[in-house]
Formats: sequence, C-alpha cells, structure tokens
Amino acid sequence: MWAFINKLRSPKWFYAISARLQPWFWAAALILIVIGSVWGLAFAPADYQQGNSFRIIYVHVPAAFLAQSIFVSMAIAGVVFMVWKIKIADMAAAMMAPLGAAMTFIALFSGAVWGVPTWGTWWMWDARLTSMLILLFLYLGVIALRGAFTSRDSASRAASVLAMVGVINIPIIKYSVDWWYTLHQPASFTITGRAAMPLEMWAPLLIMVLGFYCFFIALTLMRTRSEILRRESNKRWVRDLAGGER
Amino acid sequence: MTGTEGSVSKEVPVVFHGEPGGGLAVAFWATLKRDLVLLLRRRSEVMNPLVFFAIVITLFPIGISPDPQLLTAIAPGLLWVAALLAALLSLDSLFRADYDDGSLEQLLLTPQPLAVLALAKVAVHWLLTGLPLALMAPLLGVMLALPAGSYGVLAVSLALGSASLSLIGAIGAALTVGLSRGGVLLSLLVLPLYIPVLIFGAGAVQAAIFGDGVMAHLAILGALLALALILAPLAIAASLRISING
Amino acid sequence: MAFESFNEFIAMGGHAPYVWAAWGVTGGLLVAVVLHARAERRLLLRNLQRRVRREERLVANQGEMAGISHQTGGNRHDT
Amino acid sequence: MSLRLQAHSLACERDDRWLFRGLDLDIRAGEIVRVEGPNGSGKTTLLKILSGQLADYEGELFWDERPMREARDDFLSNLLYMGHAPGVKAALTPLENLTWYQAMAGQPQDEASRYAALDDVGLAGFEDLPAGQLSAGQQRRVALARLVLTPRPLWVLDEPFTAIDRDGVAALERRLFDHARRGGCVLVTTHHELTPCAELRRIHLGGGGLDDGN
Repeated sequence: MWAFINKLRSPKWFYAISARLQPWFWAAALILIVIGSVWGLAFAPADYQQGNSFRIIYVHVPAAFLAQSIFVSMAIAGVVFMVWKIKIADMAAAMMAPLGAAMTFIALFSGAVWGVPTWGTWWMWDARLTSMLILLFLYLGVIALRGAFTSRDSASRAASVLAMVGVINIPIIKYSVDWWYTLHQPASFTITGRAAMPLEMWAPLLIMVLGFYCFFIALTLMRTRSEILRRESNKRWVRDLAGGER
Repeated sequence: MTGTEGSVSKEVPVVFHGEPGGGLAVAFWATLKRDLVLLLRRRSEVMNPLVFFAIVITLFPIGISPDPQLLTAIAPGLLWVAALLAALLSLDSLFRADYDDGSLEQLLLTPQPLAVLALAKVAVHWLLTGLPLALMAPLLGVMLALPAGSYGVLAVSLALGSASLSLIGAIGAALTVGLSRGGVLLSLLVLPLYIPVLIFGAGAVQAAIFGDGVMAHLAILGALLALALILAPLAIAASLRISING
Repeated sequence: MAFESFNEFIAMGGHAPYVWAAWGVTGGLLVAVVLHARAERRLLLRNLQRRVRREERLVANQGEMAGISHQTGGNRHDT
Repeated sequence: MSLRLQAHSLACERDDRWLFRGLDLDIRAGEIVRVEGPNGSGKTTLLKILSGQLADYEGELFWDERPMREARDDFLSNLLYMGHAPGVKAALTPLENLTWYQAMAGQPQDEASRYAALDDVGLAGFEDLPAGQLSAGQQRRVALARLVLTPRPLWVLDEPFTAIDRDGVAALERRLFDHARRGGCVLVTTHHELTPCAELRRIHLGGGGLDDGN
C-alpha cells in the first residue's frame, strides 16, 4: 500500500503504467457497451407498462451511476492530494470533473426525454431528476472554482476542499429531496423505481453500467496523461519523450 | 512626533513563552466583539439584507397576484427563499475586509485553533443577518397572508436554518475570498448546498399551516445545524489557509 | 429478439423519437468526449515537440556563437 | 528553550517555477536577518513559510531544534508577524485595534500598556480616532505598536518601513537593533538600506530555473 502510494508520487511512473493499462480499459469499455447496447435495444423484452420507452434505462441509469461515482472519486482524489500531496490525484480529479458533468447531463437529458411517454411532460420534479440537477450545479461549481484561481496550486486545493464538502452533502441532499418528493407527490411513481426486474432486463443494464465504468477509467487515464504533459512540460523526461515521439 | 519615540529600556531581556495555556475563550470573545463593533459601526451593511428581504417579498404579489389564497400557498417557500438569498447577499464580505487589510493573516498566526476563531466570525454573521431576518420574517408573513399559528414556527425555523446557512456559506466565502470577483461564484458554490436546509425549513412552515407535527422538521434542522457546527469550521479553516496562499 | 422486423425495431413501438433521442445524445456525447481527449493529447504533444525543437535550435545557435567569439561567460543553458 | 529557527534544503515551487531551492538557514538569537532579492524572487513567500503560514514547501523547518510540525503552537506563541498589509481595521480606533491584538496574543487586557505602546510609536493624541482617519504612515505605526505591546522574541516583518517618515524609520531601525541586542531575533525584508552592524546578516534570493529532475 505504502509502496504504491510512493510510486504514485512520480508522474513518470504513472505515465508509463497508465500507457499499459489504458488499451485494456478501452477494449473492455467498447466490448461491454456494444454488447449491452445490442442486448438492451434489440433483445431485452419490452416493459409491460412502459413499452419500448423503457429502453432508455440502459443509458439513463449507467450515466446516473457514473455521475455520482465520479463525484465521489473526485472527493477521494482530493483527500489523497491534500493528505499525501500526490499531484497525480489532483490531475485526475481535474480531468474527471467535465466528464462527471457530461454524465449528469446525459442522465438529466435521458430522464427528461423518458418523461414524455411516461408522464406526458418534458420535465417533472421527480426525486431522481431533481437530485441530478443539483449534482450538475455542484459539478459546475467545482469546475468554476478551479477555473477562477490564477495559481494552479490554490485552484487544486480549493477544488479538493469543495469536492469533499460536496460529497458530504450529496447523501444529505439526496435524502432530503427524496423526502420532499414523497411529501409533495405521494401518488405518482418514479421511472426506475421498481425492484423486481427479470434477468433479461437487468443483465444488459449491468453490462452497460460496467461498460460505462470502464469508459470512465480509460478516459480518465488518457486525459490524466495529457494533463501530466501539460503540467510537467518543464521536466526533463517529458522533453525526452517529446523528442522521442517525433 | 514625540521625543520619547523608540526609547526602549535596554536592560530587559527578551521573554520566551511556553506552550499557550488558555486564552482561546478570550480570543474567541475578542474576535466576536471586534466584528460586532465593526458591523454596528457600518449599520447600512446590517440593514441592506433586511431591506432586500422586504423588497423581494414585495415583488412577488406584484409579479404573481395579490390573491390571498394563492399567496398563502406559496408564502412558506417564498419567505424562505427570499431570506436565504438575503443572507447570501452579505456573505461575500464575511472575510473580504479581513483579507484586504491583513488581519486575516494575523488570525491565521495566533496559536489558537483557526476553526474556533472562524466560528466567532460566522456567529457574528448569524447574529446580525440570520437572526434579524428570522425576527423580521413574521412581519412579511402578514403581508403574504400567512395563516395565524405558523408565525412562531417561521421565525424559529429561520433562526435555526440560517445558522446552518451561515456556516455552509462561510465555506464558500472562505474559498472565494482571494478571488477579485468571487461574488457570483460564491452563490454558485453555496446555493446547491443550501437545498436540504431550504427543504426542511420551508417544510416546517408548511407543516405548521396544515397543522401537522412541526417538531420533526425542527429536529432535522437542528441535526443539520449540529452537523454543520462540527464540520463546517474545519472546512472554513482549511479554505482560509488555501486562500491566504493566494 | 424483441422485435419482428428491422422496421419495428426502428419504430420502437411508437416510442422511437424518445428512445433514439436519448441513445443518440448519449452516444454522441461519449464519442465527442473521446475525440476531444484525442485532439487534446495530439495538440499537447505537437506543442511540446515544437518547444523542444526551438530550444535545441537556440542551444545550437548559442553554441556556435560561443565557438566563434571564444566566449565562456554566456547565458547558456546546460539542458 | 532557545531561540533558533532552522531550515534544511528549503524549496518552494509555485506553479512549476522554483522560487528558491536548497535554501539552508540557521537563525539564532541576537540576529537581524535581511532577506534580499529582486521583485518576484520569493521574499514574501519565504517569510510566509518561515512564519508558518504556507505549508506547500519542500524541505524541513525546525524551531528550537524540534520539527516545526511538533513545535508549531510553541513557535506561534513566540512569533510576531507583520505582513504587507498592516492588519489595522479602519473603522476601529488604534486603541481598539490593539485590544484585539492583545486578546489574540493571550495577554491580559491592560489599557495602560496599550496607551504606552501607542505613545511609544508617536501616536499619542490619536488613540481614540478611527484608524481610517489616520494617514498611511500612522496606520503603519498602529501596527508597529504591536512590537511594543506584545513582547515576542521572533519578529518577522515584511516591508515594515513602508509609508513611514524619516524619523520613524530611524526609530524603527533602532528598535530592531535594540531587539536583537536584547536577545531577540528579527527577520525582515525591506527596500530601505539598514545601517550595517555586527548583528545584521543578509540572505540573497535569486531567480529560479528550469527543473532537470523528475
């Protein structure tokens, strides 16, 4: 564990190891997402209540999962950066934020589109959609705060603190929004609220979720490598690398 | 210019100090008192949020409808949202003056824990913003045709909730104090985190109108305040240290 | 297979606009994110190479100048 | 207990630029250390690190031969720091400003000593005026009154001569040398030339450079 943390201090080591890991995650992401998409779109049975509009679940739920997971990952990276002063963690956190915002947007958009055949309206103050909207604001806050500082060191620290504060608040927000929703609309049903789903329905969902996670890891590795090049461009080994890849 | 200037007795040797003993309470009260005096000398800064609160509440009947029934329905949320925005208004200046004149550095360099001293500053913000807003809210409630019997709950919920708002908001203020244009960013960072307080605060007033039990809401507001009291000062202290790094 | 024919698949039992809009936006965004990451990486590498080449030229030039005028106290970088 | 502030191979990197590297310091009682260097060479940053405000540096700091992390509270209760900004509240009177500082230093509240301190820096008669109505030099003097009010062995002063008139500069210089002679220690940055003497030491900060390491 400690050896690993110490290795993480070296961007050079990370650059090398991520180059080897990256293709596997890209391949896994591609395969899983293709299988999940074909299965979910063409082979999974239609929902007896919602018909084929239910197939939106295969993008909505993975995106919503990832949106929350990425925020938690960002906060964990923030802790790692603040406690052990590992710059790689902060670089990764900086690269995760836009993807997290994109995933939150996908979850919101697909949820809104799903709302048309289900509730007959583009927007419903559904508990899940409302928390997703708040999560989007939290993401925008972290991104804006990081962009507002002129000093990168301060930006990193401030974004880390905000991510930690946000991650403590996410469950509180989620529970209070759920509570608020049940208070105001006790009768209506949530789009993904049912537990009992046959295997043919949730197996592709599981595959899609896994595929999205692999996509997130692969993209974060790739963009963190780019960020290393950006931030360490004064270092000798980066210079040699650029010279070598001519 | 006096003739005695610089006449230091040369016999007295420099005194060393041991570990600081007490003094925390003294420093806490001194900071509290200093900030109270400072704000009371610039009374317009204390008045501004209150006037803002009143004006916003006036805008709604004009913008929507003077119908008392409609106003009764939206009054709890309206009063809470307006009070929340009014409290946000004065938040930006919470650490700004100290940052500009250098007393923030001095605050950081006392042997006393920074979190406790920051708490003193937040307490002043609540005493001169949150508490007056809570006391003023029933008056505006009359103008929004709030049913009798909910006035006490409105004031208590605002008093409890605005303390949490001050604590959470101070984190944002501490993060943005080093930025020249932190005001808008501050609202972006802080407002999503205000949502749980808003839900239970407005919920309490609504419950009072419907004659439901109010204690549950107030208890949750109290729990949120307790959590904020424990965690927020630490985040504020960490954020101030980041901001002072510039 | 949940559908009898390809046309039925496209029609999605009347829910086509919704299903395909959600999937389309998701797919489009994923692809865009990947393309952006690739473009970002290429641009960074190109800029880095340009900078390295420029500095090499600079060092080479200064080396020549030092050789001609036999100066040693120049502001040469020993990279 | 002895006054000794040490730094081993201190380095500070700001946004991929080294402000200084491999800086070794050993500051003892009875010394006046003047930190010199061109603008942007990290003088203020060094003072902030040495006064425990900045934590993002490499290398080690020792106070009283203990690592700074352990000795921090003890260090802070022996330190008097004055930054670029004087830390004087414009809406408060000089007397009220000092009241706060006295409380923050953990000293007993004592009005007579506050009057004496203001008297000493030439502010007699201005005690009850809001500091905002005083001149910039007088506001700086309010801050300087802390040197008299709060006896601390280690002074870290960032540009303390700013905005002060010639008599005031001479008096402040006397005060610094006097403090060193009494076994105190002064760490100072200034554009003003200090009169050379036995206690005075200089630290020169140059520019950083391209990093060749990993």
